Amino acid sequence: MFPTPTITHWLTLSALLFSIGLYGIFTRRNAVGVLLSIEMTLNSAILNILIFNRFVASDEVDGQVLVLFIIAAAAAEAVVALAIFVSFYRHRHTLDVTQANHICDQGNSTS
Amino acid sequence: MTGFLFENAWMIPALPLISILLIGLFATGSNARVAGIIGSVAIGTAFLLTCGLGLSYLSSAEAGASAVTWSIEWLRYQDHLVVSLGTLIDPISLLLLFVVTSVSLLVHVYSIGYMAGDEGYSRYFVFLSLFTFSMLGLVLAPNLLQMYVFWELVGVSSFLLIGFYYTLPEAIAASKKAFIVTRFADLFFLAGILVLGFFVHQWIVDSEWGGVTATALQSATATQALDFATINSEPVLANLKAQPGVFGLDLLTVAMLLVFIGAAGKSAMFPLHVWLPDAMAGPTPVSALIHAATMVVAGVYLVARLFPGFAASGDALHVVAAVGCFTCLFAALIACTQRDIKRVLAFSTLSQIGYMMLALGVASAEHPAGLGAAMFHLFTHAFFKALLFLGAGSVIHAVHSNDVADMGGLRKKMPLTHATFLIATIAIAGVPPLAGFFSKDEILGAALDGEHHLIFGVGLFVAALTAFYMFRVYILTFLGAHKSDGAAKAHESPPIMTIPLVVLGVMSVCGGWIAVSQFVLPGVELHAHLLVMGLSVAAAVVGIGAAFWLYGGQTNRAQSMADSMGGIYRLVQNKFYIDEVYLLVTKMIFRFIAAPAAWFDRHVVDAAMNLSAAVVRWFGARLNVLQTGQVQTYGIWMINGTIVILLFLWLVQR
Amino acid sequence: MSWLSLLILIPFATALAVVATPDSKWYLRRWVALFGTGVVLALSLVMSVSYMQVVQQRGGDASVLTISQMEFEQSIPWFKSMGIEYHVGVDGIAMAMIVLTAIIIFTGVLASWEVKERSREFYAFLLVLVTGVFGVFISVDLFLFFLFYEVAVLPMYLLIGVWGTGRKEYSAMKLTLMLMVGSALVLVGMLALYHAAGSQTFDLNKLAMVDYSRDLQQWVFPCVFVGFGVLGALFPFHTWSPDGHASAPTAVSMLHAGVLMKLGGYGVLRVAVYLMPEGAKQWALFFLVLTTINIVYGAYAAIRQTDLKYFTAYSSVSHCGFVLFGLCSLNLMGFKGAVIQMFSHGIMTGLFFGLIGMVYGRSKTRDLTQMGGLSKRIPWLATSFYIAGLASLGLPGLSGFVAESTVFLGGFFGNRWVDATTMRICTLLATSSIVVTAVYVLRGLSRVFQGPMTKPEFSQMQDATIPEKLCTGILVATLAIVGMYPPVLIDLIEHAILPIANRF
Amino acid sequence: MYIQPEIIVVVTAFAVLGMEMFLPPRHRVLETPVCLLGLSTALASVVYLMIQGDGNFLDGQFLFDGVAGWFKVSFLLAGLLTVLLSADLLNGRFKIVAGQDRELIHRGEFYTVVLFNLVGSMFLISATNLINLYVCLELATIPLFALVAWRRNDPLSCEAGLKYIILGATLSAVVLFGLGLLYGLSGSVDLFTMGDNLSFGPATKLAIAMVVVGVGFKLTLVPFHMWAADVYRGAPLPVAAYLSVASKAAGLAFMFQLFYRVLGNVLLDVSMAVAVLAAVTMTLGNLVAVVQTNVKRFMAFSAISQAGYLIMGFLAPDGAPSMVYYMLVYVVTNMVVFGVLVFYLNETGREEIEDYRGLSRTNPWIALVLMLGLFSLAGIPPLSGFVGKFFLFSVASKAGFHWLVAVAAVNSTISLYYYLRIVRQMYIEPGFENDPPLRASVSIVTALGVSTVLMVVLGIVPFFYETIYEQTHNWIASSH
Repeated sequence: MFPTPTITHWLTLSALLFSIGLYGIFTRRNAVGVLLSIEMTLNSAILNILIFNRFVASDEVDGQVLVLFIIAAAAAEAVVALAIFVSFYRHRHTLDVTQANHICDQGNSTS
Repeated sequence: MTGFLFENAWMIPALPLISILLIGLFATGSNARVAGIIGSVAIGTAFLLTCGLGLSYLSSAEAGASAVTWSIEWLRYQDHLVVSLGTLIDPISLLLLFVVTSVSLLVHVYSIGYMAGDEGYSRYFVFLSLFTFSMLGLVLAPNLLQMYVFWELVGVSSFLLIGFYYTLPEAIAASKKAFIVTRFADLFFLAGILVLGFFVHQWIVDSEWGGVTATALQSATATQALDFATINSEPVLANLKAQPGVFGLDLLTVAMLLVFIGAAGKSAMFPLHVWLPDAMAGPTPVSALIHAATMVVAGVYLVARLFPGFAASGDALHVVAAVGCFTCLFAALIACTQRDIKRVLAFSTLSQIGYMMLALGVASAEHPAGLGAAMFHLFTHAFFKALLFLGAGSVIHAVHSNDVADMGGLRKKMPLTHATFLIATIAIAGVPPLAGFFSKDEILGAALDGEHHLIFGVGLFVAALTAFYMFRVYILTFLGAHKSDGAAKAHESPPIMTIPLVVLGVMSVCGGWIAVSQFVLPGVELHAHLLVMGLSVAAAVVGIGAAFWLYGGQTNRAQSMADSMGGIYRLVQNKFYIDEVYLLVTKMIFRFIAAPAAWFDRHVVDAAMNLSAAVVRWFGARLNVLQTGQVQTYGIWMINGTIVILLFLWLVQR
Repeated sequence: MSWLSLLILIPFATALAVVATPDSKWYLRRWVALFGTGVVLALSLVMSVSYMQVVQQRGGDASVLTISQMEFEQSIPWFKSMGIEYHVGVDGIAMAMIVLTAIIIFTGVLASWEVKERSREFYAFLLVLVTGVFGVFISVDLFLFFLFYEVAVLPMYLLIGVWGTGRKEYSAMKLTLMLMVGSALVLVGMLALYHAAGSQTFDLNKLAMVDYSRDLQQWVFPCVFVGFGVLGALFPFHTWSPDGHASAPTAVSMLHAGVLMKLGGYGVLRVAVYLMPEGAKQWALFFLVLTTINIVYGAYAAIRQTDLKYFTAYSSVSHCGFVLFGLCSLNLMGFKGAVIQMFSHGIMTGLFFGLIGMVYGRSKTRDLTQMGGLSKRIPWLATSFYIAGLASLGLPGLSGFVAESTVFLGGFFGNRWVDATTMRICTLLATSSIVVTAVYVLRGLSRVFQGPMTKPEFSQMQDATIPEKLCTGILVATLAIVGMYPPVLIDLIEHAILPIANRF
Repeated sequence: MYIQPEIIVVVTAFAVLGMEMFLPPRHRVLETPVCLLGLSTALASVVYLMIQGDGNFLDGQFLFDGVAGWFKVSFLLAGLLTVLLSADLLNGRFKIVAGQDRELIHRGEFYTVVLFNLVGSMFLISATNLINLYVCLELATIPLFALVAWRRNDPLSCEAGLKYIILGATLSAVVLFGLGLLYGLSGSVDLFTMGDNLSFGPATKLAIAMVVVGVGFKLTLVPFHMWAADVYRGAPLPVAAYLSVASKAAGLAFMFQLFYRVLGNVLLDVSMAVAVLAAVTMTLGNLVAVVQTNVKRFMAFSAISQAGYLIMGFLAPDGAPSMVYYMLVYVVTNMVVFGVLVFYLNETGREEIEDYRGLSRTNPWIALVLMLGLFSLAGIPPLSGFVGKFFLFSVASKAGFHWLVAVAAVNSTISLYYYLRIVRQMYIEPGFENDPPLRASVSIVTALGVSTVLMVVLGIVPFFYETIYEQTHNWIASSH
């Protein structure tokens, strides 16, 4: 029924995913939402690499290995992020990233 | 021209220089009295040396010979432009040497008495020695730049001496005025030096003269552009004459006119004369030495030095004649109306220097008689004018006032002063056989010979005026009744002051009998003009008569005559308001150039610098606002940055 | 080791010695500083004499050289890959400047004899500054030159900022920043030259052997000229000078106006004019006009000043204009005049600022309108002041005349690349400043020293102390010696100027 | 074994962690010397390896060469100095200063995280394939998030951590996307092979743009710099110090890998973009720094402008030695300045610029050191900052970017303006009344002493630059 997806289709998908992720990062006010969007962009990148592994360098598994590492790193990143979110929440009782502007209130003067 | 004295002529100016050091070292504090003695001895020695030099010149050298007897390299600009300090010995420098050393000696001696007890006693003698040194250096200069160097130095010593009484505002103002006005003139002198330096140098390099001398730096003895010998040489003058200058004048004329403006400044020719009357604020002996006998005639000397140049130019000489003629008339008119005895003498000086300039102006390469006449008048004038000033100083010393209205009847109180003053007055009035008669007569003769009838007429008229105003002063000062307490209590000055008067009196009588013109211009024959003699004696008599008629008796003829002249009298009395014009110009310069410049600097240039700092801060503050603290905004900036970089990479090729 | 290195080592070691003095003995520091600078002064004089001998022994005809001949050279590779060397050497110009610096710092220490407040830092910074100045003058390597140049500029900030008066922070900052912008321009130019010459060497004389393309010189020359010109008070970049001088303490003003401003002229001569004759030819007219403005405008602006230091600062602007003017003449006399003027102005303005400091210390005011009749109480200072003033208005017999007349002749003689008429008009305009100078100098001096005494407390003044007499005496004597017998200086510098002049 | 410095650091990290776990609290103070010892040993072994010469490990997966060595020296120096600077805070000596809780907690863990981060950076420059490179980049980044938010009782610290991690993670995704593209375009993960296969096509440009974001983030290039001010302001000061040097050095290491190995062929094609980026970065950093009042923010912008100077080295092929050298210089110089800031904040709790008034009286030596540090940052001779900048400018000039040299030099002047503001406070302004003389602790004195001496020596002794020059040239020759 469907034509076999070519590299272009896959890349388009990945680009869409990336854009959606970025959009989410810049519009979500909740930090966790932002984190989710970041994961989405990461996933688009992962997808990208897999696509290239499949279509460009299919005789090697380098891309897949790289992806595994990325997943691990992303997990670590998420852990640290969540920890920071928790401690941020303890101070502010909110996870609204737009509220994270106290530093500038204090230090941003134009003498 | 060899001999110990010639080769060591530098000692003459060096002596006063040594005296400065000695006074500075020894005449301090309570020893100040020594200063006068040191100064007098030094200048006395210099006078003796000068006499010796003159005698050996007369005996050994050919008449009219000229040579640089000693020189050292002083300022090396470049090849053919190496300035030496040296001593140029020729008739006119010897003449001036004699005048300067003799008058200076007498003034030194006179000053010992005149300045006694003044708190600046040793300072005075330092300045006086400085002046003498500078003047002697000027006289001996073998090149234009040395002339300029000492020219400036006499200017500054004049400045120092005019402002000697430094707590008096008018003395300060006068000293500044003198310096600045002469400096303004010197600017043109300097410009003239630049012009001559460049074009003469050019000529030397282009001509075969350049090839003869060494190319390297050791060319002090080679042909130098600023030497009088070079400038006055015929090929150089012809070359300069052939080149175009500015305003349609040839280069030679331009250069000579520039130099003449310098000369006019120092000699206080119209319209640069304004400083001289005010300069009388200095001590009177200073006026006698600097502002009557020596420094003010430096201009005449300079023109005489460059006479071949002026003569070759022609036009420049006409300007000299015109300026001299006008000044001599103009100053004589003003002199008739002044009440300050020193000012009358000052204007008289102006007038007499005008006479000398006039004499130079009427001379020419073919008929140089005027040159001799000018030098002759310079010579005689130095003595009788110095005498007049010293006499006036003696009077002022006694009366403690400068105003002739405060004097009168001093003939009895101060017999010696009176006698010498009278001699000088007669001499300047041109009554034979005193000095002034001969020199003035020669000038008038030269004017007539040169077919300058208008100048001759003016000269004659001024001769009459001179006799008139001098006798006016004489009468008001010495004859009649005492007009003030000061005059009543006056008494004769001490011998230390009167002896110089007597010496000068002798010179004023006998000076005219010396054939100065023949000495200066050997070989130029002079014929006596009986007509001129007669006319000039007549003019003197008319002048003297008028003076006695107006001021002799107890009449108010003078007053009524002045009243009848009305505005013209006031115009003349106020010196034609030239000073006010100068004041206006000065104020304009202050207000419309200096003040705007200072304002511009602070409020435009500096403000521009401050503005650049402000712009930096402004941008910093604006950009700082971008730091909103919104993490998502930061992210958007970053993504936009990525896109910009991408576009940049796509669109901009290196 | 070359003797020259001592010129930077001794001041630096003295600075360290000053730092090491115990807290309680502040008076020790001035003796240490005086000793150190005295040694430097003696050394510089000895070296200039031996320089003359070396040059004479070497002989040869300097009139055919186009590359400067350095003496007392020493060269140690430094950053080899860049071709940077510790390369020192002097020619006559540098030697003259070294003597100038040594005289000024020695008298500067004498003039700051009474500095008690934080004297350790004061003398240390002063000596570091001088280290930099000496460094510039002995550098043959352009990198080294630039390095010392900046070392010389920066301590000024603190010296003015801490020990200054008035709006000192503002002045110090303005001064530092403007000079640094200047050095930024120099940096751009010097790197461009370095790479154009093949990125092999910073040796000035090797760089001078390269023919740079016309296009390169066309833009590098103005960069370097303006860059150094800022320090040489080139209009319109001179405005740091009045404020800076007005705020600086005495010794710093002396050093700054006396020596540091000379670095500007020296840099223009050594780097811009020497390395880029083509650029100089193209830009001579432009800068000639600018420097003429400098001279005339500075003089007129000085007339209106009422603060003695502003007055002298504007006069410095005018006089430093002569230096740059001479350099723009592009002929032997112009260069010679510029160098003489550097020396002469250095001594003269050092004397001026030293005296202003001394008078200010007594009168507690620098306002001309407040002062009057001081010469009665302080004849020594008054006399020295008058001599400085007369030197400044170019009186023959003092060094100013030697310099100015040479510059004027240089300007009037002109060169082949600038229209002669323009050149001469500029020269005459510049010459006219001697009258204006006379006006403001006499006006200022008579205000301060003549006339009736304006304040009763002035009658309590004491005349110069012995250090002050020594300080002014040395400076006055230098002015007079050079003025009365110019060959002293001219013989020293002439051989060094010929190679530069021969490039044109 | 060429991996031995990294092994030493890792072992030290675990040792410290173990001590934290098993030692009683009063003995945990020993962690600091252990940590210092480990880092010093690692440094020594790097130096030893550098003397030994180049080599590789794991079949060329790990390369040790001159450039890598110098980078590792920079990282380890930064780590050492950070450990020294944070010692006082970790000791609890300044628990409460000026009413604020200043203490850093969990000494062992703090060290461990720092050390892991260091290891990441050290591997980064030795990596030869994309997988290694990416993992090391993450390792050189993620611990920093934790460090910034370390002072969990401090709301600002947490906020800074939040911002840092959101932006950092986003950017790492973007970089990854770009790296993926490069992988796809070249079909290899080996950096050298990638470099050989790449051409300067449109997709490559997109990839470069995306990768540059990552570099820009770490190096704080404009416009990827915006986190810096807030994060520096919120983070504990020793961490900010570490961030300003180690993170930047890691960014540079990444950029070296990328630009010289992967993009070596197209380096000249992007030079205009680099020049503009450099110009914008230094100008903006300086302009904004001018108006700052808080020293931390001030140093953030100062660091931004320094990054602008730094990347000028990419303009010409032989600019690498200048950059490596400047990196080293920058590490020690910035540590000098941060060292004094840490000291002053610890002692007085003051962190506004105008609070520095009178420092020259309360502690003249510290004031002198800070002044020298600031002058070195401003590029005033004869300090190493001047020499370093000079070499960078020379690179730009050689590449023909004279306008950039002018911009950079003028920027140096502007930077001098704001550095002098601090000097002015220290030396010119009257101090606080009754401020007692301040005494510095041994660790601070050691840190300042070492870094100051290095700061001076690096500029005067030509050995360092000459060695870097030689080794970097070999490296560039081998990386193509």
